[in-house]
Amino acid sequence: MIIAAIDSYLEVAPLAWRDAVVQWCPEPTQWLVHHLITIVAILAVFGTLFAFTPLAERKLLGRLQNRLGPNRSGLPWWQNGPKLWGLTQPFADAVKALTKEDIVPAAADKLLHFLAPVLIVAFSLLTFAVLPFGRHLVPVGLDAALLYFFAAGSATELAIFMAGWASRNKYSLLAAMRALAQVISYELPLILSVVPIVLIAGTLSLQDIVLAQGFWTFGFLPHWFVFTPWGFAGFLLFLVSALAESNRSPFDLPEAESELIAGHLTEYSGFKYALFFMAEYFGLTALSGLGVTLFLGGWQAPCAFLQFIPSWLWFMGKVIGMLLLFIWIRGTLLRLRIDQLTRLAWQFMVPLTLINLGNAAFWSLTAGWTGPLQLVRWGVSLAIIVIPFVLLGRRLSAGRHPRTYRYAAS
Amino acid sequence: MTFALIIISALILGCAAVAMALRNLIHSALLLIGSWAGVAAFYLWAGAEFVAFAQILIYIGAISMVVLFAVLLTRQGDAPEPVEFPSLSRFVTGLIAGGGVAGVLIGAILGMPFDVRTAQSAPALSVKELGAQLMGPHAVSLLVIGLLLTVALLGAVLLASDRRPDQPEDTP
Amino acid sequence: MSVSDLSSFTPSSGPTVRAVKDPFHGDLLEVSMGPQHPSTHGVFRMVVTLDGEVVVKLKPVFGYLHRNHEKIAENTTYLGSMPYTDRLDYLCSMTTNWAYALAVEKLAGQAVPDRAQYLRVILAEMTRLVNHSCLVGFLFNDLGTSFTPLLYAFREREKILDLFEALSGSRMMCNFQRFGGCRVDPTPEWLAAASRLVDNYPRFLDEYETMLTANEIMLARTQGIGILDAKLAVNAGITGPCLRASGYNYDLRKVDGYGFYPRFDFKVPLGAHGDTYDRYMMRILEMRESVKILQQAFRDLPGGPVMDPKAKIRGFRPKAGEAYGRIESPKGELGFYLISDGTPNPYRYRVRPPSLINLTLLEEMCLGHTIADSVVILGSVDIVLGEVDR
Amino acid sequence: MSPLQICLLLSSLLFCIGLVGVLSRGSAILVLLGVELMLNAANINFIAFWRYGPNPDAGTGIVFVLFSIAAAAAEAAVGFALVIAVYRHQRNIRLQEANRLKG
Repeated sequence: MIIAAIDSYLEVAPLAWRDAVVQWCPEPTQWLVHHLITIVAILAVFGTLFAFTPLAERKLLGRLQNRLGPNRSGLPWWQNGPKLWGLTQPFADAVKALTKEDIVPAAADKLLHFLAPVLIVAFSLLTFAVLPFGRHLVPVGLDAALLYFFAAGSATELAIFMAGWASRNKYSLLAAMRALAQVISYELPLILSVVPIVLIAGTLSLQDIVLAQGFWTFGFLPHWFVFTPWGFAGFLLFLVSALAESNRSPFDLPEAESELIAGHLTEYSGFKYALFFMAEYFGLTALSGLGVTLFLGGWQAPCAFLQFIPSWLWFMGKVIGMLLLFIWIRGTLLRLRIDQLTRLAWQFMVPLTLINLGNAAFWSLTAGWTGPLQLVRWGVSLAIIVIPFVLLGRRLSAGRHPRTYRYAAS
Repeated sequence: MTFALIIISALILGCAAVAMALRNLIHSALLLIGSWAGVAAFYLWAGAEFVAFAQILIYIGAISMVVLFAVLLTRQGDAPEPVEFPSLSRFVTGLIAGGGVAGVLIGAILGMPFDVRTAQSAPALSVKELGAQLMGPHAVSLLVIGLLLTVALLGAVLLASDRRPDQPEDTP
Repeated sequence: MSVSDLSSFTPSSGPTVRAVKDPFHGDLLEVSMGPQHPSTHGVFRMVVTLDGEVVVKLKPVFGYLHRNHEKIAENTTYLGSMPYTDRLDYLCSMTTNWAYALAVEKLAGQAVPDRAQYLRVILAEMTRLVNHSCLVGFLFNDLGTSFTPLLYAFREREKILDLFEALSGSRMMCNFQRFGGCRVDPTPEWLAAASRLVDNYPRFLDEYETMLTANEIMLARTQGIGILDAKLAVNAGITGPCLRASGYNYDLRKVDGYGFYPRFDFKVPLGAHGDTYDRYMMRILEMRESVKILQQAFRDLPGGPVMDPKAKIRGFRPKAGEAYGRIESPKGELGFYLISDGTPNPYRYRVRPPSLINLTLLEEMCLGHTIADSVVILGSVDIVLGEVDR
Repeated sequence: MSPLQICLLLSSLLFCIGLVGVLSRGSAILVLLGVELMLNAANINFIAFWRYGPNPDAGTGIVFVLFSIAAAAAEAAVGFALVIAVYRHQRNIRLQEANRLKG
């Protein structure tokens, strides 16, 4: 009983606080305050998360690379005080970004050069509006939330193109072309990889999709979509497409620093650069949130008895886990070439996502199979996705293998 | 409500008109994207959420990318269109034709008494109902559209690829 | 393949022919990569002409780091230019020292004690480990990893550089070889530490190869990219791992047998395709062979002095004459050509830098590949701008 | 003026702007963009009549607009592929010069 009471309070605490503040306001402004508080809360929570994600990235990359990462920044008014493991680094970075000179090239298209970072941050923030952060925390409960998410997210590549073209820099222009080619290639598998979810859950509303994953077998085996053959394949396909959509390694071609210096960011400095940086992490967080919502059960606890932890904590925990996964991938993998990138999309990702859609259809048709038939269902579903994966993968890597070498005779 | 509609209309028409008058193709394309976003806002205003998101997804997410890609591939990004006398006469002709059509349409709209529904709130149509509509009475149209899209995609790929039989591709 | 196979070879009329045949001529994009570019390994510039992303013309531009090394050496004593040779290939000062010392010793007819010869082999092979570790690390950076393989390689490099510092007083500018031997004798502790390090080195190589050699993206990015034809490479004077990756067996340690190399049992790995992947694998395999050489050297290291007691340090004036001393440096054939007129300064001092000569076929390797590949190909050629520009 | 009339005015003006663009511009890309504008104008009409028409719950207007958007996507794909093909052929995209069927 006590646990249930704590649960219910923590669960609705954010809403209760918001309602308290709204009650306190005069009648005509209440709807405005109501929405403003939601917006400010999203900005505050994800702004803080954004501040610490690059720090986590640098720390984790440091650990992956036998070094420490940032650990020097302490409190500015305490000269020999504790270093706090570098936790104040984000604030030092923010001050630096704000005080740096903003350089705009003379030949640049000034208006577009200015608009690009503003647009990219705006659009990447818009995507947060529909994510269900908790059992009761849905900023905008749209009927077509999934469609909205992709609609809002699709405009970020436009901003990248604007940045690259407006800079009047050849590297930036090449980056703009790459960004366009990349988004044309990966928008399709990204959307197709989540269509099976829509098929199975029968809804475009993200909250309903989370609710559809909300039961446990024996109290500890969650019914998350990732634990089905088509769901697992869809999750991997989604992960790869999400990496490509958010321009992260190994798909960071528009800003490939060893080839194009910084790509579309070459001519940006100071706070505008920081805005791009911010948008990249916002986009990454939003896509993580979507992945968690669609495949990893959203705010659902993994076991029935762990439900006493508030749902929004589960959501944040899963999002942070996804972010750490993205960082790990960045610290490990090499970058693809642009033609390999598009070939991967069209010859591998798109066919696999379509096959996976058929797989989900099979899964939905065989929902009534129980007992030993359940095993058959799993086997067939696994075969439907694994066999094309192996065949397509073999075709994609045809003729390439590690070599053995001969030695000179003498 | 009407005030919001007027603002949205001004956005759509302003962006479209300036885009059609500009010389720089990239600026034109970007302004048209603004206009398409305005149309999406109009759909939202009218209560057609699904269509609004589809409009953004298709127009801003896909068609605009294709447009910009075409502009860059045909090297029109920096070269303004040259002004020639024939194009000026064409411009006048186009303006007269467009103005005439506009005059006729506006006159007709203003002179016609429309039987307007009194309810001000938008009719609610959930995604599920829309899906039922699509798969029910309009299933054949849906199939035809799917076929059209497939054929169009294949045709576009064939048109845009420059692989001629006598000239082997030399890019890796 | 041997030298006799090359008689039928006629040099091509120049690699830029393909750029002219290009149907899009006039719509090409010229990009100047460098001298301030993150991936040109120093102040180096590639003027790349692109059709889309494909390189149709590439012009290497260098000389930004020119320091007049050869002229300065002609105006200073023989020993006085030894520290300058450190700055040629600043990753491998031990081998540049040795090449110069070898040339002077040939000129003066100077003998070198056994212990010093062994020590030179030890230091040269450790330098090869340093150089090749750096190279594969930087190659992966060019391939787009976020520094992880580079820092793993640097971890091993730092251990060797620490040993160099303990021995010579400097991590990179060692200035260690002298005409007739080496400057100081290593302590038994140093030798034990170095031996331990070498014994542990294969573990690092295994770790590295497990992570990266069979990586699918690595294979896709390097196999079949930047193919260098063996005949063309020989005609252009390419040496070192780049040449051997094309399948041509030419290693000065075997060909000249300078120093005490004939006493060591090691093999020369050869590539078959001459692409970027082969050039990468040559480095890995050579490091494994270097470890073998080092283990034999530590086992057999004789006692005795490290410096010929009869060697003349002050007032060193070799007889009039000329000499060419060359070694297999980690990057290829590093040679010093000296003419003496009997004065304390060389009359003519000339360096044959492998980095510069290996760079000459960069365009040939890059044509038809994308701009991303050109960066990787440059990384696989292994240049140091201090040596290219001198 | 009723909202429906404003919507219709908007759509007719948008249609005419597209028409002027199609008739007066020489660049193939702008002509295609003008056609897209005209399609959008038609879609606005569909939505307006759905919203204020006699039978709003049928949703036929919305379905029509969805089909129209899909057709627009197909048109854009083929149209811009044509533009690129024309550019390959004559090195520019001025429509006055694209008067040969064979080359």
